Amino acid sequence: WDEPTIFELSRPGRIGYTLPKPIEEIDVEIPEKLRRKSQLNLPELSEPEVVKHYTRLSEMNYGVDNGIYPLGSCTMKYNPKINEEIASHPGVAYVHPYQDERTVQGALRIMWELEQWLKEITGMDRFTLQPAAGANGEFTGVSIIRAYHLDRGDTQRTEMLVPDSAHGTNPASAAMAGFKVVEIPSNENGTVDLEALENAVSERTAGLMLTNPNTLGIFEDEILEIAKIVHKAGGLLYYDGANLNAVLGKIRPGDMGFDVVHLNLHKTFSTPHGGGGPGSGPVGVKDFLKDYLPVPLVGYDEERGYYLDYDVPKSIGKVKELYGNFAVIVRALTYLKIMGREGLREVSEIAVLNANYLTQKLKGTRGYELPHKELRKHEVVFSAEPMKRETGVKALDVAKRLLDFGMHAPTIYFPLIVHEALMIEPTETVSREEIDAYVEALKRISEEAYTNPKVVKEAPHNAAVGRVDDVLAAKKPILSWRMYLRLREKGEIDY
Amino acid sequence: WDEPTIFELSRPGRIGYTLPKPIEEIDVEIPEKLRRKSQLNLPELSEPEVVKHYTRLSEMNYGVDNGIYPLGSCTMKYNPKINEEIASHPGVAYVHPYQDERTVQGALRIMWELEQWLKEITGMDRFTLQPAAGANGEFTGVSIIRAYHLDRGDTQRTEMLVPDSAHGTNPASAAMAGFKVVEIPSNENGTVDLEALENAVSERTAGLMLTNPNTLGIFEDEILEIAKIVHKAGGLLYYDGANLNAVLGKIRPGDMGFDVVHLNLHKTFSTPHGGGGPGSGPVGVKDFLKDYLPVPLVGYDEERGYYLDYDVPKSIGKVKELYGNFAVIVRALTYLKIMGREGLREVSEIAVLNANYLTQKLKGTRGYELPHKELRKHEVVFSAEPMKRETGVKALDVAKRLLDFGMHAPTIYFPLIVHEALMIEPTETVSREEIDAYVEALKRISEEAYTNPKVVKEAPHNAAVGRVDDVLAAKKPILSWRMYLRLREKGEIDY
Amino acid sequence: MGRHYLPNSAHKDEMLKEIGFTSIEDLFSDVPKGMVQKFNLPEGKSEYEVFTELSEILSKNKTVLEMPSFLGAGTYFHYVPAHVKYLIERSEFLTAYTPYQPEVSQGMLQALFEYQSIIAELVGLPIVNSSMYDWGTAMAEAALMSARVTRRNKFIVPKALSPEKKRVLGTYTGGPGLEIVEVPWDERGQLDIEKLKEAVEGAAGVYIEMPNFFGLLEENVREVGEIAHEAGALFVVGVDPTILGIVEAPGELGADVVVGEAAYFGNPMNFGGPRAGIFAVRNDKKLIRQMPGRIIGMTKTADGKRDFVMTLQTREQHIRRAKATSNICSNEALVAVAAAIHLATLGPRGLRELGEIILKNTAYLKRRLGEVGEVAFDGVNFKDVPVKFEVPYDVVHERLLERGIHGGYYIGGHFPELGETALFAATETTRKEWIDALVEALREIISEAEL
Amino acid sequence: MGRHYLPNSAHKDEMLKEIGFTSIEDLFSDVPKGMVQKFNLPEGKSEYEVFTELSEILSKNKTVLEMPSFLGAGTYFHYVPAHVKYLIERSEFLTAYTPYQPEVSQGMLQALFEYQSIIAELVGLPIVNSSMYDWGTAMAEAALMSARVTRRNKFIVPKALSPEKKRVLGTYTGGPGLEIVEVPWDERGQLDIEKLKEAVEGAAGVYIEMPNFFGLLEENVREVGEIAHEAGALFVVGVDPTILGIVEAPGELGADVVVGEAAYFGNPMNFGGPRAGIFAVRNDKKLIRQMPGRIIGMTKTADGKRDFVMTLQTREQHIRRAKATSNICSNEALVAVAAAIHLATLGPRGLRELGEIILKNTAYLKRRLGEVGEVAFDGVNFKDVPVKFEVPYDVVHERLLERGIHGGYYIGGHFPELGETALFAATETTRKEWIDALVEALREIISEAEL
Repeated sequence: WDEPTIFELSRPGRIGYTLPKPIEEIDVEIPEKLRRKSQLNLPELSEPEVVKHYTRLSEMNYGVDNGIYPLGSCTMKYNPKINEEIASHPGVAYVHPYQDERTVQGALRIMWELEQWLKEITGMDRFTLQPAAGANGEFTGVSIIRAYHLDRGDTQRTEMLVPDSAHGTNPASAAMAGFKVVEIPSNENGTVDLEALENAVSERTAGLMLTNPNTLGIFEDEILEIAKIVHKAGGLLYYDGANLNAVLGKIRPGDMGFDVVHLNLHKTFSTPHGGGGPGSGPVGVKDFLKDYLPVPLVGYDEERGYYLDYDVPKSIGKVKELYGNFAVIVRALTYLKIMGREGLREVSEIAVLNANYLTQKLKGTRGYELPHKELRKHEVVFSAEPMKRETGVKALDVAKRLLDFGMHAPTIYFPLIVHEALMIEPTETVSREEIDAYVEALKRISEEAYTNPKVVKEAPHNAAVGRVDDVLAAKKPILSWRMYLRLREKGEIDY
Repeated sequence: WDEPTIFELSRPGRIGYTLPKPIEEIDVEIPEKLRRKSQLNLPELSEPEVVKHYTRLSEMNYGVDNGIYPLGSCTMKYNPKINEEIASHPGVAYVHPYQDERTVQGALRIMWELEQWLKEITGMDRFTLQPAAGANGEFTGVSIIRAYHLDRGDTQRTEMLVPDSAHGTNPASAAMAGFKVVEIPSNENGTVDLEALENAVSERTAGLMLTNPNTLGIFEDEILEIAKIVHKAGGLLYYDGANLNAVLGKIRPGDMGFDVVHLNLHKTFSTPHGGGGPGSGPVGVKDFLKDYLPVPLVGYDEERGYYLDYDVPKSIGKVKELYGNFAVIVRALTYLKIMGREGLREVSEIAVLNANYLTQKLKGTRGYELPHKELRKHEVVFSAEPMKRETGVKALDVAKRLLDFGMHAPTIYFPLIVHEALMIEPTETVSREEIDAYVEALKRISEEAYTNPKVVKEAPHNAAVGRVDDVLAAKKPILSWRMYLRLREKGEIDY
Repeated sequence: MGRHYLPNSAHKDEMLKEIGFTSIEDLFSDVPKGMVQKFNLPEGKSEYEVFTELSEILSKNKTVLEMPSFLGAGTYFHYVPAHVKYLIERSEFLTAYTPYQPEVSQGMLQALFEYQSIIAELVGLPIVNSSMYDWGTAMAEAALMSARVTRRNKFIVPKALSPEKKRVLGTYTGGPGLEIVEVPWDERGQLDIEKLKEAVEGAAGVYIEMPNFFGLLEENVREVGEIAHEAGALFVVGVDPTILGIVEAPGELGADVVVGEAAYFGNPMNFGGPRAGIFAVRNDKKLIRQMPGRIIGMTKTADGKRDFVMTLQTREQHIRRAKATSNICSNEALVAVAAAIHLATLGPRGLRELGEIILKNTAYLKRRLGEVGEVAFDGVNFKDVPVKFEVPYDVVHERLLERGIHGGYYIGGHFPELGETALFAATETTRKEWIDALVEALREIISEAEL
Repeated sequence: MGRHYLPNSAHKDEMLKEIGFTSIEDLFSDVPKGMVQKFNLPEGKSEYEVFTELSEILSKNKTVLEMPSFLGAGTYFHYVPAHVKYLIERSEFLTAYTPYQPEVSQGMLQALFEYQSIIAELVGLPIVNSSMYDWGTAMAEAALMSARVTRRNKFIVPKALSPEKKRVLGTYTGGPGLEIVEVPWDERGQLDIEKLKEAVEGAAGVYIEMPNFFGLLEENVREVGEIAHEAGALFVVGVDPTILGIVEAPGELGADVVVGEAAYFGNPMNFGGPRAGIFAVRNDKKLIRQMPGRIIGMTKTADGKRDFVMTLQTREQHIRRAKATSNICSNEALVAVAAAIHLATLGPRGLRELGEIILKNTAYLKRRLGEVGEVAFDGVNFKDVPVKFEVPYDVVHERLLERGIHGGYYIGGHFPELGETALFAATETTRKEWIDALVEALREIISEAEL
């Protein structure tokens, strides 16, 4: 349905707030030239109206609790409610980050404990919890690699190697840290082409950023060779933890040869994605890199208890203010304590089982092609290229049509090396029936594509709104209500 | 949409729970004849499935946060979220009712404070917070009246007077307390017929149960005469607080002559209705009745602090276990403290303004008749009798058609003295635009009734389901999944 | 204050004008002169101030998270999984009312139907209403219903019954004038069968609990039912449903009516309320017609789709008024839904496991308490264990509290024949270290007292 | 443990069989031998155990509800209305991801568009992205963007800048090799205009804050902007948005880019995170093209209905990869929505009132602290007040803590020229009795120290 914007719901004079009185009615003069004179066009609503508005908006949004959400690469697993309950403890919300460490022993202990779990899970020796998200973690990691080389006087290492199947954040983060990005092609198996890698490494190589399993959901089975090649050239190996859910509790990036790892607490560790954030992207390093981590680290000694350790001599500095997304960290630790050793292992096993179950069930359906190997880890990438060729129905259309079945679409058009990619990651928290229904829907769409392609191309038909015109959005940007009003006034838009 | 029952979602072997281990693996033998042998056919689901199921069910339900909910007599006002936040304090949830009073001073103080507010609001001298709901409060109140007469040796007072416009709970509660119910007719103004009342009172009169304003939303303007007549006959005056929202903070039942009052915290005092409960129905009495109140009361003295007072010599006993719906009580006190004196008065003023605004805007619309007086308090009852007569469209059809506009229906077919009643109570927390839209919808339905009655009679068309067959439900009762399976097996049903 | 909840507060004058009034007082012109009052109440405060004020007041409560507690006697500290709390706080459930309009209330209707269905499986009777206020009022209504069904007016209960429930029963049955007869316990704490036989004649109903007030499993439930039935009385069983994974469903043991407390699932203690009373009956038209409370039924829409609706409303007060089977209107729907969600989460295995854990924890508590006091009866205990001390219990209680432990519920006042006895309770939340600390403390207290 | 989150845990064998595998290990046959490990981690626990364990750990934090605290310096105790918290916890918002499929994500898209729109009104610039990680990273990205836009590599900041932000800026600008130049404050704690003029040549951007790190309103914002513009630099203003009801929008004062902290609205302190960085620019194609972060735009559907979608994605990493305007992917959407809901609740009057209350409470704090210490600068303070003591601040801090009061944030370490100075902060949540107790305690502490 339609919900007006909050500006349209506004009526002059309504109030939705209460505020305590000031301590004393002291007159404070704001310098004339600073005093606000421009209009403050904020909406005016009562609390019941605010609540109804956002309740209705929420009902126009699809989340993990609404059904299957197999958005590849995003690990949209169930977010346990106990995480939320713990995160709403007053000891989380009402604590100031600059409090004397004796008054925040609980918070520091939680950070310290999480670090211990993550170390064992990744095979790394030290962690920072500061990064706010995966990409922030990547930036942290590559900055550490940069600092390491520079610290050793190795100033020529300006190139970061990135496979062509990598997440876009990898090259972007490397570039942000000042590296030149060198792309490594994949081989016919969908994994890193060793020969190309051999040719690419040199004394300019700072490192290689790798996801394993990679974004095709395929395990880089030559990982030990890859590590050898990069290390031998003097580079370091960076692990993009976006796909850790495939090997959680079974295989450690540290054992694969990685020197730096970032994790996504909002993917692997069940913290909610919040419609785009907050996430949390801890970064772990092998011992020889720990002096480069951001400050502060969390330390513990018996006398002092838990403390913030700013004594990191070669630290890269800070990658965000303060200590990280603490409210997310608390949720992840809650999850870990509930799952435990065996639970974590079962997570990856079932995530992988579910993905392969889906792969095998869907495989052979007309119009969808399964490129590269059959054996996948936690996700699989099909190509709708044959369907597009034969019927004109694109991956985008398939995605939109899935919405009509009350299901969320897969990630589409990524990784770039697969044409018309449909990247499906069911995760371990969906049931077999949900996977079966998803496969059924994809099969039905295939049938429709070959018999009645219009119905697919014009999808969605049952979603909150019809297909959204994103080309228009970019051509005629309307990025705030203020812009909208101006454009309407000028008669430039009719919506 | 369709959501299967939780039994249908069940799959053998799934688990959704975690439990701590027992302290020790002690073998305890349950006597053979008590051991469970019958099948325990509970659903088996994982937590994510449980969460999805109930999330989807919730989205198939209409609450106050979804839009206007002008269910007459129910005061479906906005339920402030701060009430919920306070009620979720560990000091509410994790407290045992038998704890030593020194360890529950907070809880007792909250009950004590609420009593002080309610006393001033009603003009009563003492309150019990024990009743779980309005009807439980009515039963408490009439039981007190009964105890009072008996205590005075006045054993002949077996009749309880109840106006014909009263809530059904009034006669039911009186009957439950052992009274014979005598119905008092209304006059042409919709108020108590004084002559009929004079004729009805006698030495058998235990009391009169009255709502003021009454269920038509009309203020009983002869209330002082009514009180005089009843009191003169030796009866007591009982105030049904269902409609207190009309006079909150402006007029006290005590000042109208009432001796006993029950309130509905879930109506007037903004606590949520929970899909039918929990409510809370405190009962207040004038001083001369306080010795009959249920035990325990909450007392305070400086030395002891707050305490539970079981020393109520003539107490009627208990009307429910323990002390009342404490988690509801906390919410009501939160509301009162935020509103304060002026806020409460504005509540009733705007509730009354909204109802009269709606009345005047709707008045004169073809098919709807406004019986009795025009001036209403917090609610108004229209009659769809002309519409039914002229088009065949009934109040029920109007109600169902409103659902199509995304609005909740009024209370219908109540009070019984108005034919085809539409009992509309907007409450003070809806906006003018919501009332305008409601009136518009009712007007449009009137138009439809006179031009295209079918669309109204077959409504709803846009609700989660089409019109529900409640006659079939009563004719072929299916009251549990177990019954359903049995009937299906026998081939007695096809749904 | 409070204007933030009142959208039209800013528009009063315009609205009045639009409908031909000039002031708010015009709307109250029918109120007798002088009746409108200025109230002596505090001024409103900001949400922040009320939040801090009430948080501070509530922090004065010592919770069972901060202090080991062994209180039970009808209220137990069970853990409520977080998702249960989250789900019932969704405003579509929380802020709705009784589902009078089924087409926009299918969510609550189905959830309540599922509650009824789950309880039906637990108790072994197919007809369950969608909740009473609590176990006590459910039992009292069962007594009234027994009288209506049998047209008799005697109701038999165990003497070993919670004082709460006795007083509720007394109040409810006072008006109609039912006679309540108490049957004592035997030397093993079980309902005295011989005494029951003496009392049963002319009874409308016989009530028994599992476990009983002393936490003991009543071993002769089936026999009690047979005695009741032979005398033409209804057999009413009150049950703590957390036991029903391991103990036979009362319906299978002959119960005509089962009552109990649903809030032991899915709901915290909340200082005693809200709760939700279970009320279930046999599939017998006579019983169904006399049953109190709301009932949700399955039916179908005009186009044949299965759905849910309130049904059998002709028993209820809003239709039948003075002749209704009960006055109940608002019930405890949300509490019941919370219980159902918790039970759906437990499933058959979880419920069985829960029962076993409680049984074992109770056994551990009992064994350890036996070291320092006298366990009053022989038998199998579930949650509650009555323990008698040589030292006056108020002294024991006081000394325990000083040590930061909350002891049991003293029952010597209600049952003087038991002397200095208190009920100590365990559940799945009870920790070993709490019990060990309790026993240690009791040992000290007793030896101090002996000095 | 954890199987309650894993519906297929019970079906592994059947599923494997159905797809032609015999064991889970088959699915990992591509993993090099020996790489699969047994981990040295604790066993899983029940939800109840984890709940109590973590609750106990968190209770070891002393919250600002239990202890008057005067900490500010970039993190402030503002009250979050309960409905804001409730709304963002609705799982449709909470558990969704970036709205890649707009047709089923209109709720989050519209909420974020509204956030952008509300911030646009506050800061006086029409283009706002849908959040950065926090103020610090937003500022750092503004520095990088300034460099891209101007093709220069010097960025000018006040010396009086939070050490947090300085370090973030240093890390972000290290790779691209930006030069960061600090301009000192003058004797009134204001940015030294003369020094700025000396430094500005060749600058990519000039950054200033309102209020500045000392809590002072920078009086010459407009002039600073003019100086920047004259030198061909972008003018970047960092703002605490809670001041924008009473202080002019930076966009109106000449800012090209505005950054700030959105989490001051609608979000608790959370020990420092999550936050949400404001990032806004002028309606200038060159700036928009170089802007980091997600942006939501309004568009229409095929049938002409207005709706919302992520737009201008060609700036972003998933399209442009190494040439993206930033690497940001996950942002702080929910934090931003919470801020928007809070701001929609406040409205223009509430925001103005909030600003005035903070201004007055700060003035009270400042006046009272002036009685016991030396307020470092003349001027108008908002929230933070720097106060210098005769007694070493660590002693003051220790003695305050002993009295259950948490003092201010010591800045003498970062700015040795200020000596024993700490920032004390007030907001609308600060209570008179806290300040009075603080001043009383300080008086005692100082006189003790003088003995």
